[in-house]
Amino acid sequence: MPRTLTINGQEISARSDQTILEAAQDANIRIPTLCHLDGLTDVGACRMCLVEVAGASKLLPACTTRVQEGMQVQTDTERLRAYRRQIIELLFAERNHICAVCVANGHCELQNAGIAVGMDHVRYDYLFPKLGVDLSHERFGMDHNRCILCTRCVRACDQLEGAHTIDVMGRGAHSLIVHDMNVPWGEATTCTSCGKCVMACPTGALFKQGSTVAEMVHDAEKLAFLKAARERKVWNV
Amino acid sequence: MSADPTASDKRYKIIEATMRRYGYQSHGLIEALHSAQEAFGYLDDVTLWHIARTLHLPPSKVFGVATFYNLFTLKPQGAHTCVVCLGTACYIKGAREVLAALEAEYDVKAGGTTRDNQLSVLTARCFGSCALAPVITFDGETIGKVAPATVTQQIAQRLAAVQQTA
Amino acid sequence: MNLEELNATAASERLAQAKKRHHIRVCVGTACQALNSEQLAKELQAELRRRGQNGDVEVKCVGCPGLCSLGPLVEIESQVNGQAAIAGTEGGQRKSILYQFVKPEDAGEIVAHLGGEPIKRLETPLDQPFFTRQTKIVLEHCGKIDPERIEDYIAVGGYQALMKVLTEMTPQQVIDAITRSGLRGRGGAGFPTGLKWGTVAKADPNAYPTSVPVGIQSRKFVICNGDEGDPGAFMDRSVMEGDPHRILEGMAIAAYAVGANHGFIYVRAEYPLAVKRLRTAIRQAQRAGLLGNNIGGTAFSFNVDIRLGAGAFVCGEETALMASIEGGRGVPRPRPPFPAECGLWGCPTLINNVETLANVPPIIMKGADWFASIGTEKSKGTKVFALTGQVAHTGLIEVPMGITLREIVFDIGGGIPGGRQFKAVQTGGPSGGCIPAQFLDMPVDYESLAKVGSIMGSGGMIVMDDSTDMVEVARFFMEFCMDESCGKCIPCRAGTVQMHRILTKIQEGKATRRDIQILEELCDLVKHTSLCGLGQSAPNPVISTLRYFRDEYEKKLAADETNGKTPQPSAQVANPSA
Amino acid sequence: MGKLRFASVWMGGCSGCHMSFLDLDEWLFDLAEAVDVVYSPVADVKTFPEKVDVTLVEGAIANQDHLELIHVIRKNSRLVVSFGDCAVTGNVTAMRNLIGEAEIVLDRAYKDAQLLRPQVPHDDGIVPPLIERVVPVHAVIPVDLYIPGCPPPAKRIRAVLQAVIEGKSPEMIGREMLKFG
Repeated sequence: MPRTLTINGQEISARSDQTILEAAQDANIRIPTLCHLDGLTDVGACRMCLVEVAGASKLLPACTTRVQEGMQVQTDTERLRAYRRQIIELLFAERNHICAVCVANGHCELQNAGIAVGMDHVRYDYLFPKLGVDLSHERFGMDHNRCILCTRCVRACDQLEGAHTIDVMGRGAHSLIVHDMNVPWGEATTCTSCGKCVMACPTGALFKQGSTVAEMVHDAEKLAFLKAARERKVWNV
Repeated sequence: MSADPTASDKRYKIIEATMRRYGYQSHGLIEALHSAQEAFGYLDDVTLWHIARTLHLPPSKVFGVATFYNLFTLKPQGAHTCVVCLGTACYIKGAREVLAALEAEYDVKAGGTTRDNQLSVLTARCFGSCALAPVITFDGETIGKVAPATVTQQIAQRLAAVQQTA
Repeated sequence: MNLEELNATAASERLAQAKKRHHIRVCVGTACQALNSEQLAKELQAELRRRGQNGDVEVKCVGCPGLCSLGPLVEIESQVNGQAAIAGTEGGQRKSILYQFVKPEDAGEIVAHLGGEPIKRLETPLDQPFFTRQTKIVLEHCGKIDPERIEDYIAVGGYQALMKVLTEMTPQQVIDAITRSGLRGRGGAGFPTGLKWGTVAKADPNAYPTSVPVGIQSRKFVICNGDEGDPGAFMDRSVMEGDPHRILEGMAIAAYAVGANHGFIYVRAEYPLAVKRLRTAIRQAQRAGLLGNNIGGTAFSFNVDIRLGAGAFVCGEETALMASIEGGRGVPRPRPPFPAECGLWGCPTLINNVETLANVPPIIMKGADWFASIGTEKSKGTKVFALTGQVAHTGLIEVPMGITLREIVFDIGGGIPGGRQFKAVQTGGPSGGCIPAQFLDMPVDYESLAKVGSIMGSGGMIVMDDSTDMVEVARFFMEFCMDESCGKCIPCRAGTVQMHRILTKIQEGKATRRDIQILEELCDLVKHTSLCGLGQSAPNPVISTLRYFRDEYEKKLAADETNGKTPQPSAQVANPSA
Repeated sequence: MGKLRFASVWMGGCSGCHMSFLDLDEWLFDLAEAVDVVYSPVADVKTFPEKVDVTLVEGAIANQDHLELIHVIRKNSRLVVSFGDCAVTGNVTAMRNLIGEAEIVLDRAYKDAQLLRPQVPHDDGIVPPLIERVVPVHAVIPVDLYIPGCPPPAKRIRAVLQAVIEGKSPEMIGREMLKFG
């Protein structure tokens, strides 16, 4: 059953099993995201895709909220823009995101999000946590300074590769991406070295060994391609 | 394989029994961790790997769960533990000063263990014994209405008593 | 056990109790137990044996009678004029006395005075406002019955409501009764309980993909949320410790109403006594055929498991709690879909708080209209509060909705000790707010509390006197939320850290007006964009203290404000190296 | 209308932002028509003057000298512009914060990393005392405009200065104006 709804006043139709985000994408309406990645399940964690829905008392994440008949959605109000900028600023202050010396400079979703929300500076105190860089894997590296804990790597490893080498340890501000039982990545026995986590990473946190500043280009679209190929035998080349 | 401690150490049988009760399914993970912590006092790599293997779970998931919850600890604790409640009622009745007194007396930070491994000083969110605020526990025994000036003496007495019987 | 057997058990238990001339009830709740009350009970029993009075007198270990600050408490109920005294039931004339601060060495004196004049040194009046101003529904048996004996519960009418429901009512009639009673969730948000039950009852168990573990025969679930994490709250603990069968009965009725055959009680591991008593209660109920297959000889089956928390406040949130029961990290997920449609293992799931479920049996027995006659128009029944802080009588109280804060603090609580002045009362724990003196005459109900910027919450009520630093209170709760944030969503994970940082700066005298502005913006962000209730309510203590005690914040700001904006070096640069 | 009094300062940074400024090439002639350069690393002026209209601050606040100067700058300038990533975020200059506080950083630089005669130069007038943590300019004083970039491209600098000269607010939107790094 198709559903009719409006996004930013524009009338669109969508399938009943689609999320607001999917419906918007089909209608070429851009809603900002960070933890969403085509091909992975959604977790609604980054809150960048929050939208206003008429009649709803709370803001709703577009990535996990299904469309409904007659829904009136606003994706780009002044209030939402202000919240999105605050969220991006919080991320930049939380860990050590130093674009100038980052492997992903110029190819980074966080950096792009900063531009999109109009961030010219960060109002919050930089926290400068002491975090490590794991270069023990022969092909890949992990720099926790650049990690935004979006868990795209966790989901790619679990849902597409099936190894579940990666998970999150601790909680709150002390959360950290770990391999197996927090061993150096090169010693993680469950890792197949497939590199899907690196493809999934939105920032410079996961990279190919040997990449230097601005050289790391992620290949996030590959994951949606793989999912379609594996699950539906459809090769979207 | 003879060096595998999980084969020889009887305490693994307790964890095994818990896992069996849940049909070795993943929803028994937290209960298994509780059993393991009770049996060993903390969760080490060998135990966590053993649980992961037995429940057929990814090691990273087991580790993620074990580090999410405050009650699980990956470090061995001291022979005795003193837990200071930092719940609201205790807090506004001076729990922070009580903690500071203990930290100073035993030269540890909250969450740490004395150098002789005799005493761990920990904090908790609320024992629900707010009427006795401020409250601490020593090896599970609740001690209510403590004061910074006298708390160290109360702990010292109990430490001496348990060490004597040991 | 069917209805007849249940009645027979109740009758014989009552008869046995009626034969006793005196009932001595010793509180063995967590607080009194910490003060050696179990030893006291043993001494009393020994003393009675020594005197050969043990056939005549019953010593009962009971749950919390409420007045924890005077504990250990001992209540003695005696026959008058030879008439039968039956614990907790009507009929028979009896006289009660209450002893406070009782020590094990007082046992001999207490036994010697049985039937005679009370011991003046220990006696505390039972007609003091602390007791007379309360209305006990949830706590009616707490402090009266032995929580470790199912017969005691049955003797006071226990499991009658379950039998009534199973034999006389359809599930829809049960839901209608709960709806008509006006009962609302006691865990904090106050969602109408009947509506929740109705949604789960109607939900299709096949609407979402499910993954129920092998060995669990149910496609809908009932969860009792006993993860009472608010610091300063111990209502649920007292009910679980003092009247565990009441919770099981409430769960079974809920399960019958929504069509569930399996339930879980999620209890904090910090409550070992509650866990022990619930385990005992489940075992007893199973043995009595009041849990398990074909309950009371009907077609209804219902099993209950206990799951222990492991120290994570966020697990009080429904979806995080379910993730924890499933064996995972206690991380919440976005709603919708709501647990009522897609909950535990993808199945429709009813989650109610301990106190909510404990209200169910009396509503069934005494009727929805009776319950709806108590309280205010929109908040029905009673509420249990843990009254703590700078107040003379601390402990557990149950009051009708609509009572004023003044009555709670000054009549029941006995006012502020030490000649100090009342400043504020904090309700709702880390999710709530501080209510200043100007609202002392406001009725306590869901809407009124929300209107002044706090919430009912689970029932923690912390009284603060004029020595309390309100910025420190806000900082304390923010530190709590920061430490307890699961870390999944950015506003809560990173926002609470920044808010805590600013509050700390204010306390250190290093903050400026600009910092307060940023703090207020963060409050707005975290409140409206966080994924779950923990984050959404984390700013409340800051917002409410800024609203009512803003002067305390401003007094602490750094004095020098050149350029009218933000001239002060931040905390980071305030300490140049030599 | 008189010329704007223009200043630029070099704090905890690599001078790359000033290099990029020099990349304005011929437009510098246009700039010279519109402003008087009253203080700059490329001009020999000893003390920061009064009544400055616009000051570009390159670099983060890293030592006692910066800390003292930045307050003078604020007091004497109508517009203070954080010029480049170090001024705006702390950037590479602030990476020393990851090692620890001032003394630990000095030990790392002057002792651990030295083979010959390792010693920390604490004598007066040799090295300005470091402050414990490097911070962006706006952590110390209010800042009016931010020009991100490491270094900010010349076009971006020009767009901002052009607007300032014309008495307008520069439009800080889009990749051309806002990309860090």
